[in-house]
Amino acid sequence: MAFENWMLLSRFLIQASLLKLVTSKEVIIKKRVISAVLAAAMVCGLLSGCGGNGGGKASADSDTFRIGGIGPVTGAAAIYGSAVRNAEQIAVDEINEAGGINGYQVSLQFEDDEHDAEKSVNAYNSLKDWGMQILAGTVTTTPCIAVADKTAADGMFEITPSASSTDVIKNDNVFQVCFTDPNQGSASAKYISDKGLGSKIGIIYDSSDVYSSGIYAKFKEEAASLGLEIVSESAFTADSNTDFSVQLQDAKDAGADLMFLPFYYQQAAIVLKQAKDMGFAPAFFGVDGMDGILTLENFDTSLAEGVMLLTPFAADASDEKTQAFVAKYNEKYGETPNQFAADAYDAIYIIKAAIESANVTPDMSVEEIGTALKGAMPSISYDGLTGSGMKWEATGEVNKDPKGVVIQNGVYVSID
Amino acid sequence: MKNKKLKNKITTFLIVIAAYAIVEILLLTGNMSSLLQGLLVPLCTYSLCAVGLNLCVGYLGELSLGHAGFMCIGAFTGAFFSVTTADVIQSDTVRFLLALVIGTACAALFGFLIAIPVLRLNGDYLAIVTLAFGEIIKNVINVLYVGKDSQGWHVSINSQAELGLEPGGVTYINGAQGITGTPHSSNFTIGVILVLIALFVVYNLTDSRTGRAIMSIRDNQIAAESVGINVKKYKLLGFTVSTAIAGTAGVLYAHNLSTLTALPKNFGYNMSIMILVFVVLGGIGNFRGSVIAACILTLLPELLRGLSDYRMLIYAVVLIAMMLFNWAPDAIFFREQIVAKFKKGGREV
Amino acid sequence: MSFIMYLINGISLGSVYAIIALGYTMVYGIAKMLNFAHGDVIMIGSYISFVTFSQMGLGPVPSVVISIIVCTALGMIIERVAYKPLRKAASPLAVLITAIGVSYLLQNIALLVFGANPISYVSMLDIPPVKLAGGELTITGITLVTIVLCLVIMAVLMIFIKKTKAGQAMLAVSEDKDAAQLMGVNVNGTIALTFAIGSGLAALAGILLCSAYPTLTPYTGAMPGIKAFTAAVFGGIGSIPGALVGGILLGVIEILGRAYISSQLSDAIVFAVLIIVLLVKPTGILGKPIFEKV
Amino acid sequence: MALLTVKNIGISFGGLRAVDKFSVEIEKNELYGLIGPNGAGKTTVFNMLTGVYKPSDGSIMIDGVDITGKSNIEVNQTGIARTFQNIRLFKEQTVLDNVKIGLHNHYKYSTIDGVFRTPKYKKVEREMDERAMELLKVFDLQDEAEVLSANLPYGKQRKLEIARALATEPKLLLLDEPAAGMNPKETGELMQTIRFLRDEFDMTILLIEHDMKLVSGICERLTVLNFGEVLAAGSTSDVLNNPEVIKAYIGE
Repeated sequence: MAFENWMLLSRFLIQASLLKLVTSKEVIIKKRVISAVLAAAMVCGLLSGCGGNGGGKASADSDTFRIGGIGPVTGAAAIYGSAVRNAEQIAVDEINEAGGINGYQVSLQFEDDEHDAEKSVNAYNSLKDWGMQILAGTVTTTPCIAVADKTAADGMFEITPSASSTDVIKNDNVFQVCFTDPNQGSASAKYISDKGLGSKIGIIYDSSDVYSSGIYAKFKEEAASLGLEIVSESAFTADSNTDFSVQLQDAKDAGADLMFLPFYYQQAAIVLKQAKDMGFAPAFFGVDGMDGILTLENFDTSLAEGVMLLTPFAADASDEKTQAFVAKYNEKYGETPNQFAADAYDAIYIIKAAIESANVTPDMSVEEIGTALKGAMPSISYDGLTGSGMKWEATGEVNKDPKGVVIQNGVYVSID
Repeated sequence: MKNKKLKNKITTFLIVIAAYAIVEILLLTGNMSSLLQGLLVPLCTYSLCAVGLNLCVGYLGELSLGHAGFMCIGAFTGAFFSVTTADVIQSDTVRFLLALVIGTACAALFGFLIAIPVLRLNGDYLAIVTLAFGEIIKNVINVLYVGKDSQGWHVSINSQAELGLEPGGVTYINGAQGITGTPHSSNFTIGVILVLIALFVVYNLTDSRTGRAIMSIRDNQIAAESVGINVKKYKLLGFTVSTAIAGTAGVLYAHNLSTLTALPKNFGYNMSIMILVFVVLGGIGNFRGSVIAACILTLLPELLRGLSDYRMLIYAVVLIAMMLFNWAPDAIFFREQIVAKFKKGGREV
Repeated sequence: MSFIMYLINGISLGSVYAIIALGYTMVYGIAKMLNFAHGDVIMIGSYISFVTFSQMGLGPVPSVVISIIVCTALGMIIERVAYKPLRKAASPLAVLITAIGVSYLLQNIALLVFGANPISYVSMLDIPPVKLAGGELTITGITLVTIVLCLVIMAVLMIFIKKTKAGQAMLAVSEDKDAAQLMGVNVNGTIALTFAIGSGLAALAGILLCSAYPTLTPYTGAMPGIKAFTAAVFGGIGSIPGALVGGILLGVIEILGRAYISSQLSDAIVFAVLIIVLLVKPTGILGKPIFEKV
Repeated sequence: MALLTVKNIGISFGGLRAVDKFSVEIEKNELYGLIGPNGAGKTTVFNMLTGVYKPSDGSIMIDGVDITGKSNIEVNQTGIARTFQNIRLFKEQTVLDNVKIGLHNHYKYSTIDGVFRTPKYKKVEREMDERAMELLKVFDLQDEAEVLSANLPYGKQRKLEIARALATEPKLLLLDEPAAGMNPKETGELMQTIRFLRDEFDMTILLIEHDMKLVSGICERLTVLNFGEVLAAGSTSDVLNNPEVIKAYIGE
């Protein structure tokens, strides 16, 4: 595979530079025809070369399930995609070691989408050429919506570990491992209200991010109906996500006693530090994106003391499953897995459960597999890292209970 | 000269048409990979953008780092039109054509309005202001909410809740989520036709009275004024046409994906710069080069997928190497020597 | 009271921009190029200091010195390999595009070496925050250090340019490269020196940036880089005091805009102010007017 | 009435009075010279006449139209064309296209005509080509019509600049050091061409020149500028024999 691509690339570059050579000013007048011919030859060679590659699809082994993954492994969102890629690989390796799914081996191919819808579709097409039968992706919401459109057209079964918008599951072939954003927003509001965690709530959210603004919108709506008072709400964007002094000052001035932070832990770490620096100490309440803060390299965990979050996964949970996974991940990649990794790990096992339940085999067509798995999903129940007894609606939405945890002495402790 | 320009133009058209024919044959015979099939429309999109920007950089002589912003306007207005009229206009083709017209016109309008004050600036200052405009457009679209219910249209630049839609109301532009559910109307044939139209326009425009006036401003503004060229008018015209083409590309882009958001990746300054890379690599003022460079640089990272983690690293190295090879005076000298050798060798044989 | 707090925060953010902008403005002034890779040199500087200070356990001084040395060397290598061959290219855009290539390259090298996971950067200096007005106002230690350091660097740079031979050579090259060459100034050497100084400053800027806003990823440098570049243009690119004025103003406008106008639209506000300033004063606040002889 | 009437124009740059109380009247079909030592303000006068600079006081009338403070574009459209001391050609375009840009305001078709190649486009382009070639023939540049103007030798670049200025159909032609950098043979040819323009094109010409042979050879009247002020004016022979002028030129 890699070798073929190298060959293709070198051919491509040679042709490109030849073309450039021929179009250089000096010879342009005389050699125009040659340039045209070369260009045509280049296009032709390139396209047919790739076409040959695509032909490989037919030769998919009939004793292997081909699962594809898509997510950003380069670019600003690389952290999420690489976590998913690593965890999916662990799950697939485990399954294969244990004898595969119904005796069939599983192979995994993961493609980069740079957190861009267009690149994500490219990644999807590239995986199709590879012979993907099931998609465990994509990692981020916007690309996932674009890809979900394609999987629906191809009838492919898709399960996304972490794309949480409700638009993702508009088509009936897509299922989520994570909570939907509105779900998290309302669960958070209910949790805060039920436990009486705060009376004056301040919110900071990322207005340029679908995940964050989705949770925020629902939280606000739910808070109003529950009678929670929101005293301060302010936003930031992906282009200015390093300084939160204004937002915190605003909340401080408004006398907020609980800050709701529906965004990811990299920013949350800065928020906590800046809050401490300015002597602002309300209760902090996060969502599943906050998970990972304790394992952020070099992070002073004392800053997170007392922070509460709703998360389906905690890397330092004491159950055997989590501990085994964390140990394995740590050993293989030298990092502690975050919630994305856990979702992805679960996604592979959910696929396994669905395949076993529907009794599909690798020699079936993509569409047959898709239909069978789609039908099987509502009937399965799965105990994983991110929830026990997980069940799915036919719409693709997951039912699982969020766990409320509070950080004490650098570890998660269940609130309940 | 006349003849040379004409030949140049026809060659470019022939190359595009030949490429189209080859692709169609490969498609018909089922010899094309899914990856490439998926890339066909993006190739047209970026070719269009590059052609549009080349008009601005190569002929008007003004550096714009905000063309992704105009692409963004075209994309959002076009997609907005399509999703709002999905029920009204039944024919997919008619709707898409109208969306193209609207997206192009809106991008041109914004280009025109922005150009009026901004084209007074020179060089790098103009570049930074266009960059700023692109970022403003992206930022504003990210907080823009537009919805409709029985009461009519609602607009907010704060939150979806602020729209105050009745139950049953539809949110068309949903802030950071942008527009979802844009019909998939773009296809390769339309893309190629648009590229051909854009090429037709820019080639003919640059080889006409108007084009000469535009180029005279680039070559020497004071001299252009001294022979009575209305500098302001032609700067505006050149810039507006350039942004209109970017808008067209935006509409094509929006109708190729079911989701449209204004992220730094697709409509931020990075994309503007990427388009500029196509233009510079393909040759400033060389439309054919723009199309070829746009295709090469869009395909390159996709073909490098086999390299996995090293993909973008190699891409960066190739980009630097290509720039040095194409532009460094030493490299050009070296290349010319080789070409001369070839020619000499050819004659002896 | 909150207004004063916002102002202080704005100045703090602005002084980080200013220090990054110094690198942009020097390189622009002398080599007439937008060094898009500057932000990424900053990121590399932060990683180096993270490795030396937090991982290898060196003291603050050696780790700062090492990261300055590494960045200086990096800046000079980039200049030599990627920019110098293009200095006489037919279009000034060629080197701009190459700079973008270098930017991608540095980001992806960092991605491969350090991984995509963010790192929480621990400040080297543990200065307690200063409390004013009975604890109502808090100024963090790093804010004070940044502002002071920014002023010191600027003063040193201005003295360097005014009083030393190399500084005068820089001025000459920035005015007219060819004339400077005729006068016996080593143009190549001067440009290399400028890149060295700019990149050395980038290391410092990176350390300060990450100390104030402590998350470090391979993409940390990109956005502050662009904003600092905006700041440099704002103040009048090529002018060293302009970088300071532009940086501080940009920081203050960003913070005040976020506080009093809209937190969602703070980027748009910053860029809108930039556009207005440039329309009123086309070469920035402290920029020299361009005058073309007819 | 004089074709060009300039009354007491002046301008300052940063407190320095570059030109003060400059007046001149040029009759139709006259060949007029503006001379003076380096830095006397001759080009500044040209720049004020053509609207590049706005004079701070005084007035400029061409053919009865007041053009004081008008932009250089309007000035050209009213009837003054010029060449530049440091040649300003459209370097990336051919010799022919340089002249055709000069014809811009006299041979018109719309942008739409241009893009869609309408019959009007073809007709007007043909006429422009013919007219441009006629002008090039005057300067013996017809064989270089398709050459990139940057590739012309220096002397021919100067000629092309004049051709381009003529293409705008001016009433008054301003030539800023047309013979600079030319050898005596070329200067001789240039003198003939300038006379030819005056006679055949019925042109009025104001020129700045240092080459005294050219000045005394073709100019009918002269104005001498020194330190921004008019030192002397009158018929060529009178002015050149004026002791003050000789003093200004030779120095003490």
